[in-house]
Amino acid sequence: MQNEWLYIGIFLVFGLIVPIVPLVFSRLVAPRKPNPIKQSTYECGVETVGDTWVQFKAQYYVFALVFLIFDVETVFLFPWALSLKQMPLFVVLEGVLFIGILVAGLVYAWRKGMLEWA
Amino acid sequence: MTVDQIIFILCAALILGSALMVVTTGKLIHAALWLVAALFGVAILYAILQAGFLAVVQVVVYIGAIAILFIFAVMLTRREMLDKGAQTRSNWWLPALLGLLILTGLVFLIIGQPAFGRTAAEMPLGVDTLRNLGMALVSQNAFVLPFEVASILLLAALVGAVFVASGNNE
Amino acid sequence: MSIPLSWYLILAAALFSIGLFGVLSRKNAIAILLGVELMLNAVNVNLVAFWRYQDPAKMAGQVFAIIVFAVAAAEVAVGLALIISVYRRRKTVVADEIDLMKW
Amino acid sequence: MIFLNDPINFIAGWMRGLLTGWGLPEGLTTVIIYVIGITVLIVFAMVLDILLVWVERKVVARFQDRIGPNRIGPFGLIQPFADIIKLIIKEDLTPAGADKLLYNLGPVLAIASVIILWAILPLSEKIFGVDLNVAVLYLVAAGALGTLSIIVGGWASNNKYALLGAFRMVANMIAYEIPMVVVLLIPTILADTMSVQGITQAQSGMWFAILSPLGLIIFLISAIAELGRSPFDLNEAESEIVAGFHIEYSGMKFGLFYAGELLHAFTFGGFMAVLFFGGYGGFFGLEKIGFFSWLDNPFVQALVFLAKAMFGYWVIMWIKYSMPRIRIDHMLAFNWKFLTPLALVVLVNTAVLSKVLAGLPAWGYVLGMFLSNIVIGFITVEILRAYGRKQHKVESKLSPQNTQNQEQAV
Repeated sequence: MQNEWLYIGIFLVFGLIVPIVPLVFSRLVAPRKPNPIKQSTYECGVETVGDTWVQFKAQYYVFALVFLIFDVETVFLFPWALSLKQMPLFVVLEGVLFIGILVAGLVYAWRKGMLEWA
Repeated sequence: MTVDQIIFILCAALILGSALMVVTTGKLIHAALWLVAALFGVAILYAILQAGFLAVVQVVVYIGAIAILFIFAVMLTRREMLDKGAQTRSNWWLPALLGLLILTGLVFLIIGQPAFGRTAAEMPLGVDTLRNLGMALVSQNAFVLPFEVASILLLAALVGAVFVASGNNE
Repeated sequence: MSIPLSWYLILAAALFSIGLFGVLSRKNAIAILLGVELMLNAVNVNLVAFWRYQDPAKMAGQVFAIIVFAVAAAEVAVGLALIISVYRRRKTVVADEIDLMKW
Repeated sequence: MIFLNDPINFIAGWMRGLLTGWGLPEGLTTVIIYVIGITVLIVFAMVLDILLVWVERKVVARFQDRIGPNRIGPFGLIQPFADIIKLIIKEDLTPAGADKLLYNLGPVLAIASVIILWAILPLSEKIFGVDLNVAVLYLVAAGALGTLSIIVGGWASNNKYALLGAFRMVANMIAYEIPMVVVLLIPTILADTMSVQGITQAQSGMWFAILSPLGLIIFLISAIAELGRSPFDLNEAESEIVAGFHIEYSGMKFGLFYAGELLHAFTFGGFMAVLFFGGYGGFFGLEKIGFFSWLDNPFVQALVFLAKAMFGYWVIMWIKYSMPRIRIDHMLAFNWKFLTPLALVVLVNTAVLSKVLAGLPAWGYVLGMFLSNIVIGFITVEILRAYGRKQHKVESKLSPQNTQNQEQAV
């Protein structure tokens, strides 16, 4: 168990090193002649107007919110799924109830029109 | 000093350093990203504690969902506080003092308990933590009630948040 | 596993204190919630550490840690929804300026 | 012969003997062996990645009735290496106002989130990185890092298009993560384990693709969305936001995003093979017959796995080059109003049936699972058809002006 996570840890470190190598190499051999025009923000040749921080639709937030709740729900379902084989049928129904309660939330958001992109 | 302890100290340094950046850094988006680093450190801690499921769940829920939600919220409310001016209150030393006070108190409490100085026993062989967790969550003489109540809590949060966020309820 | 339990507890205490400092010292409401997240994580570290050091066969520690995940998710969802809702009407996320209920 | 039957353990055992012979401590030996194994695995993945560039370009050329790269080397095989040299010696621009550290972190995280998936990919029964008991969730966790890389890259570029592209991409990825995670529960329930080795071995008699065809379809759709490939590539809708979150990236940093996308697609093809097509095995018991016993050889298994993964990758490419881009409101509605409820229904169905049918003989179990999926699929299609008819009526009543207004709400 301990060794598995040690392996994952080393893998993660290497996974971060591998992409850095070509970046460093590129840094060494590639030319670097920056000038203000090259470095200006690319918007199809049109001068940038105002701040990058255009107002975003609040709708993005609502979808992220529904996602968060369902993400946590599925996390609860994984232990449940692993216990199915050993436990009686009743346990399946517990999980179904769990899912059903959350689907009620999805239905509410749907009826409230929060799943529309408008 | 063993390898375990060195890994733990590095991990603790990552967590505490990132946590300090979370509460002091000026740009909110950086604070949110430092929070990701701190939470990742906590995930490593879970892995060291041999709670693999929680380590992965920590990444999935905190980094994959909660941190994203924070970043979205920062971006949605950015206009007003353009990260200019002081981000902390003028009397920030008062909370700092309180935090230090609580920390010293807790550390004294913990060091004073000899029971806390022991190291963990080896993980008993043949114990499938993951399956035990599943069984505990659904068996009736264990935690099935919290399991179902959690779903009701999540439902309430979803309904409440959607209601508040929808904004057309004046 | 040559790490004493107290190391975890001290780490959690430090994380909790830093989170508390963040909650009390920040002006921005979102930053306050970031501090709350740190505090919740400190609690979780304690729960998992006690699970591992007491009896790994009893799952109470892990179960409660998962419940804390659910609570954290609910808190963030509702908290941020409130902040965004207030921001839309009052154009501010500074906690001190959201004072309509004070009077 | 030992090498042919169990190459990794053979080499590891030999090296362990060698290193401890030199007087190194046990723990350090383990770490050194891990490091060497990881290096080999990652180098293999990266070389494969370079070849995928060639495969992708050849296949898209065929779809578009072209020949594709054919100048450098036989069949243009050297082309991707030339591309890499070009990318490396290109000037690497950092836009003014970019957040330098985060700007560089974006592409690194993007490819790291893919590479770490190879730690759990079971190439064969004996050739694999590590057999985690939470492997299925690990797949989701790596996806979380990928989401983060996109939002970091898009934000740090300090560009409106990049930020908009990042927002869209993240909305897309997190939306389709839900059906994906729900569908990942289905192999977990069927195999009664989250480890990929366990899931593969549970399929030695019957693929999960047959037990749960709907699960496979949902997994494929949400995998494509997770990859941000067409038809879900609205993050880089050229006509609106040019290139999306990586618009400002040039040179090798762009190359990393590109390479990450290709490797990601192939890796998901591999996971599709593991979760639904029996991975390196799944010969329906054929390997137990004496004549076919060579199918158990680790190298043969690895070849079978890579072939299945390549098939999955090809299907993803096939869809990419045949489908037009989906609009963001359609994309979100399709996920939340159709795919997520369907995934939950399939999950409940699988959970209940796996319990109810457990007593039946194997053929009854398989038939029951398969038929239930067909019934659910049929009902879904009927509901969709009824909805489509209704929508058709509503839209034919609307004047052309109204339809135009709808078009504008992007």
